[in-house]
Amino acid sequence: MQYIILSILFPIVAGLYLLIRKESENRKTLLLCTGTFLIISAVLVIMALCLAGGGMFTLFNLTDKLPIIFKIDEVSVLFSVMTIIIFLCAGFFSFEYMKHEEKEKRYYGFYLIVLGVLIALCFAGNLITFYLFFEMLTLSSMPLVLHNGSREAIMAGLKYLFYSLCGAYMALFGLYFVERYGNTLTFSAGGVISEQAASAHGGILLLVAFLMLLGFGVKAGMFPMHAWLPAAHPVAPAPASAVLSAVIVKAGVLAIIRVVYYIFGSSFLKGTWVQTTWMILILLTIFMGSMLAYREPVMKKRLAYSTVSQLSYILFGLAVMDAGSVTGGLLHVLCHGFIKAALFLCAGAIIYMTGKTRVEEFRGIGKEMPLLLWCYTIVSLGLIGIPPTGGFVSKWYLAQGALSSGIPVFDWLGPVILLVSALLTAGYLLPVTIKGFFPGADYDYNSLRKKEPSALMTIPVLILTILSVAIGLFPGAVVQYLSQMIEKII
Amino acid sequence: MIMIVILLPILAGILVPLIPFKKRSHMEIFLEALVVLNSLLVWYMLLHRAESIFTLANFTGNLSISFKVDGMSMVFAGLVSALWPFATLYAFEYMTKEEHERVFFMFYTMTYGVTLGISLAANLLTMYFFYELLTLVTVPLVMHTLTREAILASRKYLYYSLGGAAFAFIGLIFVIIYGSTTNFVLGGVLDVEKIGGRTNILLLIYVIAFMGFGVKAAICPFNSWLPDAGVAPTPVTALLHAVAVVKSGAFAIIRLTYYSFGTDFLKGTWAQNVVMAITMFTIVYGCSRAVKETHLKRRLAYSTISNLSYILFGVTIMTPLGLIGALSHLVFHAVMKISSFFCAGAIMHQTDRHYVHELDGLGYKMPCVFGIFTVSAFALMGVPGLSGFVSKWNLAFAAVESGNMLAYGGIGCLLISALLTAIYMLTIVVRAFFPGKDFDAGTLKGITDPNWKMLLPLFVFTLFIVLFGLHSAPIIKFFGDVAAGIY
Amino acid sequence: MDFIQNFPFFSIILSMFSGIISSILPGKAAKRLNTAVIFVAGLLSLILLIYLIGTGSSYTYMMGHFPAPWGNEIRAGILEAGMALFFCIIMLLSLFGGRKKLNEEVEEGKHNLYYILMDLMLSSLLALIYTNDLFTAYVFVEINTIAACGLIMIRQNGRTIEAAVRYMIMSLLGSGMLLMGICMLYDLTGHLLMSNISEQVALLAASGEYRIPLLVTIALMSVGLAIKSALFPFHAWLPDAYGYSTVSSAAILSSLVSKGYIFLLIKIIYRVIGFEIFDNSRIIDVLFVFGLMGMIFGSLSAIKENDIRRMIAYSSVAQIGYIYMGIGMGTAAGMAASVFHILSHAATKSLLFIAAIGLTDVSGGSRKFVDLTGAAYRNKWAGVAFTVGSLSMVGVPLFSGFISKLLFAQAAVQNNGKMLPALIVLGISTILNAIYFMKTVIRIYTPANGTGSCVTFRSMKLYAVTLVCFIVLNIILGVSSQPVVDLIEQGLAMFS
Amino acid sequence: MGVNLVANYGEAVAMILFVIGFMNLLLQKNLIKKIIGLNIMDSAVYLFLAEKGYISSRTVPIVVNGIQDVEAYINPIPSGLVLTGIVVSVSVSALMLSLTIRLYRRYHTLDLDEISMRLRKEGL
Repeated sequence: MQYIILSILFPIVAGLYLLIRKESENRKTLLLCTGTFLIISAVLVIMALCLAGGGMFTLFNLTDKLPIIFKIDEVSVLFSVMTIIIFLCAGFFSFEYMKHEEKEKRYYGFYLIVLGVLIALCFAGNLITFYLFFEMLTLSSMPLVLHNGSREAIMAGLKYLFYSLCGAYMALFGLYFVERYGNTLTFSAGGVISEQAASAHGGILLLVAFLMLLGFGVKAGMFPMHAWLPAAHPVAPAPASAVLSAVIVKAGVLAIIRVVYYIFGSSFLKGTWVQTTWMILILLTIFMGSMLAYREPVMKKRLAYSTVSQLSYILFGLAVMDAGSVTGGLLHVLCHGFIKAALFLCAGAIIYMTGKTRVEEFRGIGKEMPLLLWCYTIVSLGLIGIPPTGGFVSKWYLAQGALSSGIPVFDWLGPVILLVSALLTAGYLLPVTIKGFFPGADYDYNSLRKKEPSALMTIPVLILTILSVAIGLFPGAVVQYLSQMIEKII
Repeated sequence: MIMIVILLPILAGILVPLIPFKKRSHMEIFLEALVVLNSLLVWYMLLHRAESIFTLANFTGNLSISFKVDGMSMVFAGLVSALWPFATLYAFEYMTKEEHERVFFMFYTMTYGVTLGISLAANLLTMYFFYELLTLVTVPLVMHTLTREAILASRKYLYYSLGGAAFAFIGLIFVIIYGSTTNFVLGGVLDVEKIGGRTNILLLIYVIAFMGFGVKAAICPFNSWLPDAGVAPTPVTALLHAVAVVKSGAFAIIRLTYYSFGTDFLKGTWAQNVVMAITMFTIVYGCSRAVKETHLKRRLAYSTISNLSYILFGVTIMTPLGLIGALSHLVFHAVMKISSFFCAGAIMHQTDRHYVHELDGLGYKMPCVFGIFTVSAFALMGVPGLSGFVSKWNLAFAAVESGNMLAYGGIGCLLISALLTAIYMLTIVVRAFFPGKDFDAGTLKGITDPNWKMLLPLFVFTLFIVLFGLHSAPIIKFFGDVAAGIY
Repeated sequence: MDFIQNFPFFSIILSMFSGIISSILPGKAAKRLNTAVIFVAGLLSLILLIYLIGTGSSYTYMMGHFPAPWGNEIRAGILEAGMALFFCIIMLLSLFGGRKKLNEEVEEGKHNLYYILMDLMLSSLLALIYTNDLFTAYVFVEINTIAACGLIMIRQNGRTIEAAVRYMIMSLLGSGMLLMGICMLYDLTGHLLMSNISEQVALLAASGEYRIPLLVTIALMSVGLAIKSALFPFHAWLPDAYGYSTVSSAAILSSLVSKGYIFLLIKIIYRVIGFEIFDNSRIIDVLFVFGLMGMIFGSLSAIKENDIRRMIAYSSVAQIGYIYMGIGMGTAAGMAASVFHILSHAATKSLLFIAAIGLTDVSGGSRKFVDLTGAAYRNKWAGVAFTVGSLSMVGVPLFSGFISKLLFAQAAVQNNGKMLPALIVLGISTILNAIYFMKTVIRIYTPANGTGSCVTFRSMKLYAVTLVCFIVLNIILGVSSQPVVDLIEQGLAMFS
Repeated sequence: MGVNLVANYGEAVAMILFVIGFMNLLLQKNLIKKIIGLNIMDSAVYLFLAEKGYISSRTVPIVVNGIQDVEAYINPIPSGLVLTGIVVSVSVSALMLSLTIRLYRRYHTLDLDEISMRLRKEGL
């Protein structure tokens, strides 16, 4: 278990060290330490996963009733692996990308801290621990958002901050009641709400559950309080936004998984008004997200909107509370993580090389940087859900789960909306490819110069692309792994 | 013993202008030594406390000026005596910029004794007596700068406090008449057959008295004196208007509710709902005003207003758990708010900047101060791992436990205000650390952290904040014993 | 019969004769005589008080050995003796405090007149306190009025004369009603001695005849005395009278004269009409309501006032309101509270007047608040004294005002019907007091950039000593009030 | 009721006079008229007393030719009271008049309200 502590503390401490150390002139050393730190923490996490085992482990007690507990289960594994991979890729990408930004030291410092906090979130063993690191995540990731210090960036940062805090406090409200009526705060598959509590205080508990969903949903960009996401992601530096919209928002998803399946338990929520309302919100989000993305000219904003809708795919899977759909949802966590990271990195690379941000400027970009655009195309196909990419598999499970769930109306409405938004996804992602590869007749090829970005940038993108495809080709292992866990929770 | 600890500071204070000190440092040493000594005495007394009631003088009939050390007094006296030496140390440094500090320190030290008097009072009359006295000795501190608004502020402060006391006085009378004894007893002293059919009148009186004492605790609508009183020098604003004075208001209300009227009598009545509703409103109101406010100290003052109502909210839950919550927030908020106020004071002292929008980029010039400020901000927001979270947790827990629908609403108010707290505190932090692109650091030439006299208290308080936040079990247990009447 | 029992008579006659003698004495001598007389009177009443506490019962004393119902009687109990003593003390102190001012304000030739009036005042007060005969009471009321009028207008200016006239008119109305009441009472009962009357009245009330005339009588007498003691609606004359006469007059008027009438009223209530009968009549409620209104409106007009002396004057309207509220509660506790408040208010109010004069002197003689800025630094003693007075008025513990507030409130709680109004008004009026007194205190402690002569202790020994005495008196009343309250209760018990 | 009034017409008249005097003293602007009112009031009281004191078919209690029994005389006390009262009222009226003269010398008017008006103007 010391591994767990190490894997959490090391990145944080390293980050703090970066923050407080002198502003050194030569970038090399800075990058060197950062890189080593990243790798070391990755290694630590892997060790933790391998060696720590499933045991629970109490760090200390906040008050006599509130222990800080860590424990590793399948969900933690899933999320932590994804986190660490994406952080590595984005990290190395940013070594190149951050050249044209200031205050790198601060950036890397918070980058590492966020990593540590995320790992802690994955390993958190009870609600209070989770909440603790959830708040920390918000606070430590804000500097990434307002990194470039422009007025709008700061505003976006504050917006992000206050939305997330608002969500966190909603969740806290629920936390109090769970602490009162639940047997324990420790995550345990199938929920902690005892029978008589459920029967005695059903009403208030449902209300509370809904509030918690809403609250954590804020981080996952769910409908009523998604507005921060399109504001915050684009203004951040590209790698940061990659991390934000690939991993950090997943913290919200993780939270919801924990709440639904490990605190309240699907049996308690299934078929209640909570589930229904929640689904309505989700479907709204999906549709609206893709719609807005479709109408958005600026590339990164467009991707941000797409994140909004894609996350709700996942949430939909969770909300249906059917084995298949949940599998789909969790799969989509992975796919979307890799894909969205890759997309943002591509966008970042383009901006870095050409300084173009709006989609209509991307004409002929495929000629300038073909490799990059190929990656882009492949992952977009994945996001749309065209076989054999990962997106196809996950959506397949989602739709199939929804159909088999037997919830009135939603069992068909869900898939329909998924399809529609898939079309929209195609609509907002592919034009880049088309414009990029087929600039049209009037494009003068004389001015064309190869602008393929350096290896530091391309390799991470490649890795992510390959991963996303790999999931699509060989989903079996993952599905296998997930299913055994889903056994427990449903 | 009790008399010593109360009178020593008062006498010392009176002596200050009389003794012809050669140098300022002599006075500092004299005062600091005295205050520390007194604090030590207080702690000694609390740890080896005598059960007996010590009676000083008799007013008419069965009314007497008498003192006793019980659980509540242990909490409050302990808190005050722990904070005072640091605050004094801080004051020495801060007051270098102000004039006629002799007078200032005179009253400043006297206040210490009076506050102890409040906390050690054994019956309502004694407490009332010191309560009035507190108002009088603190007024000169408020009007210290003698500017026009200082005068106006102190007048307002005076009217509000004396007026409040006048209504609290009515409650006092009723407790005297209908109580079986005038001394504080946990669970109330009201004599049922004496009351007879007059329950409603007594409830009304309770509400009136609550409001009366509530004036010092700055409940809405009697809160407007507190922000105005911010014109006083920062040590005063920090120690008195974040701890001593306002907390004694809250303390008095606790005495009134738990030790005089008794929760059994009040619980579940309309009176409880009324007062609880008031506190809930104040919680939200204070925060929202704080968000609108741009003057740093006034903003903190508004935040004090809402936090005080946290305490009162805990009180109005009227269960032992509620009392625990109230006590923990009483102590923790004291530490958090005093440290944030001292940060504000340090900023003013070093830079003469009073408004939030003037603070851009200061975070890099005064890292210690702003680091500490950030910590206290997080604590006030209730980030887990810091003391604020613990007290809020206890409050909310009590509210849930009580099963009172209004109290559930109260939790909502707590969280809303937590969000607002985040807004008004973090905007400052963000400004200080992320001034934005178009900001030139040239305007901040020569601004540095203050010297150790100011920093030491700050660090100590921060230490406390984190300590309580991470390991609060023993102190909460102690509060539990107090609420259970073990002490 | 003991020799000591003659003391009341001695003190009255002594002061009266000294007045007569003073008319042929020069100012200085008159002053000395007067001081001596007051001192002696005080001494006598002190001895009497001790004696009475010893015997523990009151006695009546026949003038010229005519037995009742023909003769004229004096009656002395603990309360009377105590009052007499207290009045003497206050009068002495007020005179000392105001002496310097008097010499400035009143031309040399009139000094002996002033002291004559003072002697007469003393004698009439003592008579009011001691007498057992209603008609004698009336006569001395008139003497008292005349003396007071003289005291007001001894300082010659338009205001004082006008004030004197107004005062005269008001009190004549009052005394007219009182006289009428007395006559009707005489008509009903055929007696003038209080003790005999009360027996008769008790019989009447028991038999139930002459109910209305009795009621009218009570009304006439109590309203008449209320008018004379400036109860709220009848206070128009008061601010000028107190505000512009020379300071010791103001102090004595506010703290003694009106109190003398109130004491007479209390006496009539207990010894003539009988407490129960009075309690059952409507009049008591009227007094109560007027008292409450006085508490509020007096303070309000005090807040509006911009002249420190007038402000204090208005505040005494409020204080008299307190007293009548206590009387109006119709409980023994309320009555005791009122009597105590008579004492504490007398002590405090004269202190305030004298302190105020000290403050105005160092502010170039102006009484406007603007000019008073920082006066407390120029005249430290006066500043401290004024602060003490104000705190006592506001009712801060340690000072006498707090005790009377406490007693009033306790009394109020015992009376169901009048509890809430009394308590609420008590609270409000406290706030109002706080507003105008604290405003002044802050004002005088606000350093003024302007000049203004600082007075030294040497230049005002007598004055400072007087102030100290007053403060001590105040604090004694505030801290160890229990014995006083006990005495009052015993005295009231002796009445009936 | 009416019968009583007729029977005790003296008292009734006294009362009426008293009220008249009282009202004059209270409401008249002119000082002299006030004083007259005052005197009316007092005399009303004396009338009342005298009326009470007098018992028909009895003589004043002054010994002329040998003392007859008590039945022959009226009660002397009311008369005594009347005398005392008169003395008092005389002195009071004298005082009032002197005050009035002073005021008149200063302000050349007898209207009290006007005098107060002037005083305010002087701001004294």
